[in-house]
Amino acid sequence: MKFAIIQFPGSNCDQDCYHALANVFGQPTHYVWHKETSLGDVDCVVVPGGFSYGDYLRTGAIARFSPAMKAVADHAKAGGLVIGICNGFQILCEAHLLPGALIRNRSLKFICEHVELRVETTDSPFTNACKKGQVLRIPIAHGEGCYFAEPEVIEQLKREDRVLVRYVNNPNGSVDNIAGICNEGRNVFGMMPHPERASEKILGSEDGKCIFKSILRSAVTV
Amino acid sequence: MNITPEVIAKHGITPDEYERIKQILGREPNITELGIFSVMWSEHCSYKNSKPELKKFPREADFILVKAGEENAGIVDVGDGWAIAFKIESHNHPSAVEPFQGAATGMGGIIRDIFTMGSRPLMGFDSLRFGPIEGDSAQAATNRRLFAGVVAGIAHYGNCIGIPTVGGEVYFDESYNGNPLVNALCLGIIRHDQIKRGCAKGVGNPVIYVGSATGKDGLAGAAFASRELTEESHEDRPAVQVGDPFMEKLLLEACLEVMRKNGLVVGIQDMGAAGLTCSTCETASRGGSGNEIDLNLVPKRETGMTPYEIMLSESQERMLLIANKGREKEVEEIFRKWDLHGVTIGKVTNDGMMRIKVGKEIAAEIPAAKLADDAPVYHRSVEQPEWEIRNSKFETRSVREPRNCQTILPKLLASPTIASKNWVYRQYDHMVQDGTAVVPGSDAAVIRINLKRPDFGYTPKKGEPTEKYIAFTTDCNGAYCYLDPYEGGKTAVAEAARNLVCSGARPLAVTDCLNFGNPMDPHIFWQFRRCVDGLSEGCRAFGTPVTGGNVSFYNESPVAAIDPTPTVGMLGLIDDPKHITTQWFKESGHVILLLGDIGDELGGSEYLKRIHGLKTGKPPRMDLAVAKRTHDFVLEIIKKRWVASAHDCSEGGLAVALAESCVSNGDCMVGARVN
Amino acid sequence: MKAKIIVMPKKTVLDPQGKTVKHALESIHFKGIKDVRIGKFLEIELEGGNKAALQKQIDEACHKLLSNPVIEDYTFEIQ
Amino acid sequence: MKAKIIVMPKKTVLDPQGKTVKHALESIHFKGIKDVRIGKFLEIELEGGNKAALQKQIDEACHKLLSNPVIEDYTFEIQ
Repeated sequence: MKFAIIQFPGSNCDQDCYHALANVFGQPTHYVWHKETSLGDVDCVVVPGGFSYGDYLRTGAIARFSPAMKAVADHAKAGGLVIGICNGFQILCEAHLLPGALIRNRSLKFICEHVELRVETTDSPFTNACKKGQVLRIPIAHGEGCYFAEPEVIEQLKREDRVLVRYVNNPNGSVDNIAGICNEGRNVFGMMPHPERASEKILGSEDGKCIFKSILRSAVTV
Repeated sequence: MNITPEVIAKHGITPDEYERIKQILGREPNITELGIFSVMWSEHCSYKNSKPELKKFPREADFILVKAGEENAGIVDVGDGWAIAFKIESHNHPSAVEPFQGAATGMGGIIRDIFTMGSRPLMGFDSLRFGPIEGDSAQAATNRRLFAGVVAGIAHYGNCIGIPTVGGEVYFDESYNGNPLVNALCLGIIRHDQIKRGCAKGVGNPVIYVGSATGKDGLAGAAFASRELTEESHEDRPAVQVGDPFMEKLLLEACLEVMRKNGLVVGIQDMGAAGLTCSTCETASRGGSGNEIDLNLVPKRETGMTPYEIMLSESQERMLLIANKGREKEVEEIFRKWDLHGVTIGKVTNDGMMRIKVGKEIAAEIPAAKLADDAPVYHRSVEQPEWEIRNSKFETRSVREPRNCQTILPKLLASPTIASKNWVYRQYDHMVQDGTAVVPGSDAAVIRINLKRPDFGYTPKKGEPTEKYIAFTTDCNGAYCYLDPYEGGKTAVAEAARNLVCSGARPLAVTDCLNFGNPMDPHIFWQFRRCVDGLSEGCRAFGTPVTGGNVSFYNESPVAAIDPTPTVGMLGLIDDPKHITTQWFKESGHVILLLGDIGDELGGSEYLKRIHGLKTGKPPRMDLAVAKRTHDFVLEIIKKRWVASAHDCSEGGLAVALAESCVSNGDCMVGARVN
Repeated sequence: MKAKIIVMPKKTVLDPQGKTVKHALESIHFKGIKDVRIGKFLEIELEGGNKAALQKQIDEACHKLLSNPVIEDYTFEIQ
Repeated sequence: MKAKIIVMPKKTVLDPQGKTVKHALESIHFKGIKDVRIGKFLEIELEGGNKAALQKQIDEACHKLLSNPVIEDYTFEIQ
């Protein structure tokens, strides 16, 4: 399965995603510089974590205007897989590929620690290798990770089973403990926690692997 | 502006130093030249008061590739063609004035010192000291504001640029009221053949200015750092620099990309304290050549800046790069990709002069070597302070032993110096770059370096290792150094070595940040000399040479000097990931061993201070030979896989060490029964 | 010509920063505070040109980039 | 009564956020921008009382808490 990782000025988890995909999972992976207009031959696009444009104005506010993001939107519209991690999730929301927004943590402080997530549904290309209700120990590292959306949007997400993962203990004030959601087409997924930081025993947890395994498994069925 | 004795004094230049300047120039200096001499000959840049003492440090070893004092950071070989660059530096005075930006720019400056050598930064560390933060006095409230601001500043800079801050230490003591210590460290990896030096060579080669435009930030920040922080220093406030970690991330990536293309870059130096002055002069003196730059070509953020202001500005995120003639276009192309502009502002000459022009007119012309290397050197007088003699006579046995120890341990564990620092490192992204094998909270941080990373600019060949493991720690007990600088110096090195060994690493090399009061005071210089003696002996005993670091004098609050605080940062190597050991007990039923005996050594202890309000007595004697044997023994039994956890006794002694071993990992809390 | 833009969080969106500042003000003996809300203030210096065109341009900038309609409202004036 | 407070970075202090947003506006085809500066806008709802007393109180709050005099300037009005 071919992966493309978008690089914005200020992204810093692009290397980690490359390591997880290329070294740990041995998948063909290439970078796409934010100024490029084509993603090349790709099945799944990764919009990585980091501080695109230094998080100035709003996290992800400026990155969404990069030429590469236009190509990501087209890829998504054509049914291709897109996963946004942390800053990537914020960029997908700013680009309206996902509903809602990520605002400042309730504690007003940056939080970096392992947290427990519960898989709410396995009906998605990003969680089909997990078990429903399975608890994953995956690290978060963000200052603006509190998910917000208007009540009717939250209802819609629940009704359409589009909340893929929730926090067991809410670290940042996210509405309805939401940690990750997908779009209507279920091919675009955004999550605040970092699965690429939990794909090797040496880093303290391997639970992040089941997200990547799900993506690989979805390639077989699609 | 004519140069009057008051103007000279205000620049911190003594009358005989002024005579020396006139001798070097063969004439009176103009105001720009005086400003240049004042920053280059400040303690911060020239080490004029500390140089004679620093010579005592062991600095030689076959695995040292770049020695202390040669370049921006020291570099040590770690095998298979790989090397580690690391250094610690202080940003104390700017942090006292504006904690957030002071700490943030401290982080930014030390990161530049690493990637200017061509090294890819892997991790950061912070060693902090504040006044007490408990209670509702005005001073406690100020200390809390400084503490919160400094931590937030380090988090902001490190998190944004994507360099994990994986460890450090925080102490609280009255002596740091009004003068917090912010020592920031950065460590990076590099191939032997990627090492770049800050030198200007090749007549006619273009001198290129890269990064942020120049503004009036931190004017004469360097000289400012060498003057005591007294009441009237508040009107220096506009001297604070503001950092832009996003710009530095672009600068980091662009500079590494330019340096990795062979034939493009001859030399490169970051613009740290004294900005354009230091970089222009030091690259010329190291290259045995001259530099000529035109200030009209320097990108400026404000109009109407005088040559004096441009040469002394401390605007952040700027580099000076010397490229090969004819290759400027390629250099500028790479910088444009990263939305930066590389502007040629001058060229290398062979007349040994640092010539600063404004269009046709010469604003300053100084022999570079003399400016960089011939700063005056002073041999300050020393006198043992009476408080050391008085305190050493104190009999700790005279202190009434508490009837019920049950209440003592919780009080010690609640002391901010001992208590968990989770509140601090939780704000740092300490996991980015997928390398943190042991997260903050144990004796030392352990980093797994994945050598296959494309951004290292080298692909390991068949049979070459694809991973390396390093450990790092920073340590210093200021109270010990206050009571007995010599023992305190030895202990700082021993404790760092101990922390590494407890993590399964063999100590390799040291960088140090020497925070002291006013060197003109013989009591303070006695403390400095004795601490350096102790540090040198410790480094010799553990075979860990000093590869570089920083001296910060004039750390004094309006009341008194700070406790002498020679912070030691020590690098260790772990030969096999199976040797990685953490400090918390793993399972019930394990046997607890205590290595080393317990002497009557309550002097300077956290117990005496916290429970009895006494900072006195003789601190523990450090027998370096016994310590070395103990460390070797611990490493050996770790290698035999007999050890489940290892922890050192430091502040709070055995009781606190046992408690920490039981509870410092939230996921595996156990108890312990000790006879 | 100068555009002054105010971007505030929507009423429905939680403003932890505003709440924290309210408590901080009360802790320094500042009485009679009913509510505190914190947003962004942007000042854009423009080359000049006819006001109506600038009005439209700034409005589009606010909508597209300077504010996030999901969580923020904006107002601006051009002098 | 409502206090409207504007806290801006000092002219001489680098405003990295303003610089980046200016660059972003230009990249989405906004012409004629000479400078962008970004600061905080605070709205404090007050119980009321005589304006002069409130004026003094708000000024003190701005100096002590709401702005960092080292790198920021503030202006306010009470309506």
